[in-house]
Amino acid sequence: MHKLTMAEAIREALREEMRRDPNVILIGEDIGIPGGWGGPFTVTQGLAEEFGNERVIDTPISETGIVGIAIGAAIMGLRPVAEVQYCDFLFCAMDQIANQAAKLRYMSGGQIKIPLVLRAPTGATGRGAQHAQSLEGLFTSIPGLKVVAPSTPYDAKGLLKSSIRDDNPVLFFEHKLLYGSKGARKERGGVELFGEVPEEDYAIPLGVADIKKKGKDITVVAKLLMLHRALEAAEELEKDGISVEVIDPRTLIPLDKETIIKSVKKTNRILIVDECPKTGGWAAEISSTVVEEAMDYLDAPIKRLCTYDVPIPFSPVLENYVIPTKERIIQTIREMLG
Amino acid sequence: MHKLTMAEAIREALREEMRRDPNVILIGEDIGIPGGWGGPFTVTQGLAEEFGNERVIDTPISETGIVGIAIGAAIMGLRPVAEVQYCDFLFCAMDQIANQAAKLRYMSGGQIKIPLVLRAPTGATGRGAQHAQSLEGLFTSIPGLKVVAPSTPYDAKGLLKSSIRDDNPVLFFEHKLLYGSKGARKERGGVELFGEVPEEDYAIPLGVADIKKKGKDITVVAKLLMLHRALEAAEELEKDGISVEVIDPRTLIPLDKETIIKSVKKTNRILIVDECPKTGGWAAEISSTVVEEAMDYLDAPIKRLCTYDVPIPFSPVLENYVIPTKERIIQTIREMLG
Amino acid sequence: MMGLGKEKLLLLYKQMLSIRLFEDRIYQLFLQGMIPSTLHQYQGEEAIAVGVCAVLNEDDFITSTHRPHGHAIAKGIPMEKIAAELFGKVTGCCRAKGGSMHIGDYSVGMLPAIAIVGSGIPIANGVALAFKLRRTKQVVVSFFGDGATNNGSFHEALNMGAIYNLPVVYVCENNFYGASTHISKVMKLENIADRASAYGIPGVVIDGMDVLEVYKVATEAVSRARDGKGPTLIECKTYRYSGHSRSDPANYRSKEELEFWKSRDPIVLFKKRLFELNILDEEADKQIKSEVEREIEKAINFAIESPSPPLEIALEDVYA
Amino acid sequence: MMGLGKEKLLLLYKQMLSIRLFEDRIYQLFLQGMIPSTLHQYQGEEAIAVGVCAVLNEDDFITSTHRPHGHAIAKGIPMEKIAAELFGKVTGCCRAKGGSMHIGDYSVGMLPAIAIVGSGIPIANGVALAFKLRRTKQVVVSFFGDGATNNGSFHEALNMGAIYNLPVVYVCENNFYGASTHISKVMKLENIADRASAYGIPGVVIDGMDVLEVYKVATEAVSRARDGKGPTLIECKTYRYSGHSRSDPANYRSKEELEFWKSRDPIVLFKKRLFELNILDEEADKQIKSEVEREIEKAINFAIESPSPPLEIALEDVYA
Ligand SMILES: Cc1ncc(C[n+]2csc(CCOP(=O)(O)OP(=O)(O)O)c2C)c(N)n1
Ligand SMILES: Cc1ncc(C[n+]2csc(CCOP(=O)(O)OP(=O)(O)O)c2C)c(N)n1
Ligand SMILES: [Mg+2]
Ligand SMILES: [Mg+2]
Repeated sequence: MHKLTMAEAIREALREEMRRDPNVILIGEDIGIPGGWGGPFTVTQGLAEEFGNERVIDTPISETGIVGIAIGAAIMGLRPVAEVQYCDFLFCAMDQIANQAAKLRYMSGGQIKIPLVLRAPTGATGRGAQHAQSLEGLFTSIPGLKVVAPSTPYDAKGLLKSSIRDDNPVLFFEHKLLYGSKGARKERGGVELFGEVPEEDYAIPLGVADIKKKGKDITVVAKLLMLHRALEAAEELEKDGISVEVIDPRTLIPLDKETIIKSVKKTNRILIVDECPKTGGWAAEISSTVVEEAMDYLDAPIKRLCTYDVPIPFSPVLENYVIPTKERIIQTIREMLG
Repeated sequence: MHKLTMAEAIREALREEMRRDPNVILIGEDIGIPGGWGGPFTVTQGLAEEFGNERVIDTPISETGIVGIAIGAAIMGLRPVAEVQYCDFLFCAMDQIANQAAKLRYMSGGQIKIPLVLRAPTGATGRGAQHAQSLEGLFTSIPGLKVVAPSTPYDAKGLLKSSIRDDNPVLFFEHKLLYGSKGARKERGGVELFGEVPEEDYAIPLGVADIKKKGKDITVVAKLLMLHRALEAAEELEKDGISVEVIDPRTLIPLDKETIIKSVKKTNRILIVDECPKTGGWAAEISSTVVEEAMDYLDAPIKRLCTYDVPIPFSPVLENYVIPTKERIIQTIREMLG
Repeated sequence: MMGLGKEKLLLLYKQMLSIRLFEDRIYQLFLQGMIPSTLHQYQGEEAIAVGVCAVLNEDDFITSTHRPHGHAIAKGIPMEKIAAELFGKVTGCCRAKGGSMHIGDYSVGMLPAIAIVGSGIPIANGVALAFKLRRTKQVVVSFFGDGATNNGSFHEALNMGAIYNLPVVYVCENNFYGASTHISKVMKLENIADRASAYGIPGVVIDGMDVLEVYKVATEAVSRARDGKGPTLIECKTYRYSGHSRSDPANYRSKEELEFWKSRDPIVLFKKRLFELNILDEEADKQIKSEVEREIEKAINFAIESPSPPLEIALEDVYA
Repeated sequence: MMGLGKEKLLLLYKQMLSIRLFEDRIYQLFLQGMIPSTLHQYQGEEAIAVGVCAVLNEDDFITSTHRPHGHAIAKGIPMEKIAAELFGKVTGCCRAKGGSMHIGDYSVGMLPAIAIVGSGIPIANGVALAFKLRRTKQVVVSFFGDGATNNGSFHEALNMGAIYNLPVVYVCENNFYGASTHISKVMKLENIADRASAYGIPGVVIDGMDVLEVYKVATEAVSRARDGKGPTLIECKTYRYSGHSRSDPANYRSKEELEFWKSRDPIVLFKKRLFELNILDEEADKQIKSEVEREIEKAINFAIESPSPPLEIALEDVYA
């Protein structure tokens, strides 16, 4: 065990998988430049030095070209880990992601596989509307993609390993405020997150949620940054004798419905906290699933506490206002129990 | 009043708006070519002849360029109606749609407006996975866009007029099997849909649902092709004394929640039928909204009857299998009632 | 002939004829309502697919477009599997889940064809990247139309192919139309090959109706790629005889234009050449033709007699 | 000087100085933690924004990028409104909802800057299309970096600008780097302007450190556009002195390279020229400088003293 930040844990997963399997390569902008940053959040630092620029491939600002080349390489049996600098730029490659990566295997009648990971920093961090979206929810609506969203260094490393070993296109979302990037690339407002991470090889299977805190009065489902806010809220409520169960789905596709349903059957209440916008967002899927499978267990309407339906504003006070805060989580839980 | 197909009704709306307002222009592939088709489904036939190629602008196969030029023109006060040939190609312009059109006004602090309509044929029609998606649901999750999905010629004309007159980016989804295109461009398996359409000017406000059939035992919410299947199912169930209320939301953003909630409070049951895939799809938003606002009125869990979570297969029998049919609607309603 | 023996020359001829007659027959069946969906046909462009694929090894790859039947036959997908796919039968090369626009067969080096214009080109780069990193000396050819070259995918892909020096050949089938739109409306250049200079790679314009010219230039480009010298853009001037898709009457172009190109028909021209070289005569030609026809009928019968897919396979192959 | 009177020359000088000193000052404040978010600064590239915008009328438009402060000052957004936006204050040009990367002010002809690399170029076409259809004789200039020219948006937009003959000028600020990546890694060309030939429009390479050369070439291109003769691609060779963004130490480039470019500093060079022409002397220079500094301090004080936005405006302006 050692203590790592999220960025370090992800880097360690990449390094170990690249050592283990020569088919693993990295593709992206500014990831392997000598004297550069190792991608916008330092994740790939040092990897070009170890593996060379044949396996750590710097690209032009060509997201369509990046995802396309990764798809082709994956079809031929490489295991590319491609990246965009901000998940907002996934939209620049949307055709390749949604029309190609997600569908080619199916269209081929199962002839080909696309073992591709696409890493994408998500979440709002004071940069304004075009570098701030939480898009992991949106991609769950495209059959053929897997979607992963880890909230701790331990989960990130274990899930990234599984994603790389998976034979399907996996979108791997990393929250910018959870990286713990250091030095010049440190994020203002970032969560100080050091986590125990095993040094021996381990992998966390996709599709298994983690109950980050046990509780009995209400179930809260949250991911990424919101998970941490939910945990803080839970801690505070504990003092008032309110016992909150906090579930981290960790992978959105496939989704571990059972763990959520089971929890709801126990607590009879569920709140979904999410940084994706509310309308048409990820919380709606969780809510509908619970209604379909456990409506009779509910003692209160399911609530979704999500980012307001607006582009993310620039000003820190406004940004802070539109995204769920610990305070709003506490307040909502109190209302639901009240 | 005269009887029009959907394609004709849309064309009539375009023609009348272009006559009324010189700022309205059309931009798209193959829309104004002499001897051509008037777009893939004949909608723009004859408009280049009347308005000239300054206002009916044929483009290269450059979806990003198309949406981009439309955005710029809209900011300067034109009212472009841009189009893609199949809604799947919206993904080729996703950055322009989701990162630019949806956000520029907000980012500008309200300085600019983007009165842009983007027409997009949706739905599966036997062409295989890349010409078959139902994407109207996905776009509801991007704040800043309006999303319209008409199911009848009357609604299409009235809603397109409102969309053109609206000062925001509107995605206007038209179902290929509802066009009633004729001659060489006729769609196999299309619904024969002639509807009464007023010749005098009228507009249907965005955000007002239409109860297409009154009923009391269960509420069914459906749009586009699924609306017609739901109506057929309702008719058949009527014979067995089951009274189904069928609601056509017509616009997805803004959504007329009140009409849906009111209906659920009356029928105490709701089924959402949708051609979008189930997971993360549009039905989830309707379901969650109903739970939030009317859970106590529900006598049965809300059900979502949607396309299976797969890319659309080519073979007609497979395609037919993955999309909700009249029979499956009937069966689901029976299950829910009994 | 460029080191091509008699047998190879006759093979080129037979392949072109196979494509032509297959497409003609499929169209008949389509009009009779026996084939679902839509069709984008390749008549008139046969020399390109055949001339290029003749240069490739079986383990070389191609990517294709919404108009893939010709590429598929030339790369060696059995006609049975193509026909069955068009008919939506489970014996099709993609188990009836791809369809006309997504024909492909990994085992002979053809990825499922990609029907989003331009989107196959970046993917071809990836195939080439795998070859390059593994030093396998394989190459990939990416086919696309004139229309695709106005798309951002083309630009990003050619630039990346150039900077990584990938073993890929970009083959543009310039048939002067993207759907109903003439190239002169959407591009100010006369030669698409000139765009190669924007990426620092060679660009060549050739007569796409002359299979031997295609073969010759493809040979050079494929050798360059195989030798690690990077990509080439080949522009083949050609023409599609059919409408763009299904029953498109193609009223946006003139009879004269069509007739002009038909007067340069790649199969007729090559046949004449083979006659002049005494490689082919009327007798042998008839024989080839009837052999091709037999093969086509066999393929179509196979397709017709094949079963429809069982419904449950619709839910398979989403994930590996 | 190219028909430029003394006053205009001094204005160019003052604008360049304003950008330089504004950027320097903002950076100080940023390091002090007084400015949120990130910054992409324009020091070294001033001659481009100033030389180009000097040719434009107030009702001409520009589109900009993640690096917009220079363009904003040159196009005439009051420094108060820029500074307040950077500080996240409600008095900012975008009511604190845009931020550093989205500076814009419709009233002086600058659209909100677009921070997705390349994405502003197609939008500039649309502005130009509106001008063209309305026959207003306005023009639009689209600024973008070298990195943007490898993006599909650039390709689609330049082609469309060319075929529609739009009143637009494409100005590429080639500072040799996209973020940390040197242009030679991502493009095989020496001159980006050569890409113009792929669209059939003129392309020109110029010294982006020479404001008069920029002014001259921009004048020609803007006139062409205004006269309905279509777009031009202007490539300005330049250099950014700062790191790519916020506290990037720019270790991916050499001191020598930076020093070389600083030895060609656009402001120093132009000042020398003005001295030679007897348009400026030390005295006048000092005066201009202190005037600029006063304006900057005023702007910054305005920003600091302005109120934070009321929370409820976060929910406004999503829809019109
Ligand atoms: C991105 C995209 N836009 C539009 C279409 C619709 N479409 C299909 S084929 C075609 C024309 C393609 O022209 P070209 O690339 O020249 O190929 P050709 O059909 O001539 O072989 C169009 C517009 C598409 N499939 N993909
Ligand atoms: C589509 C997209 N990809 C990546 C980025 C991240 N990014 C921001 S600026 C930049 C470099 C841009 O280089 P260039 O166009 O040369 O402009 P410069 O910064 O040199 O002025 C990158 C990669 C982005 N904003 N948009
Ligand atoms: Mg063509
Ligand atoms: Mg640059």
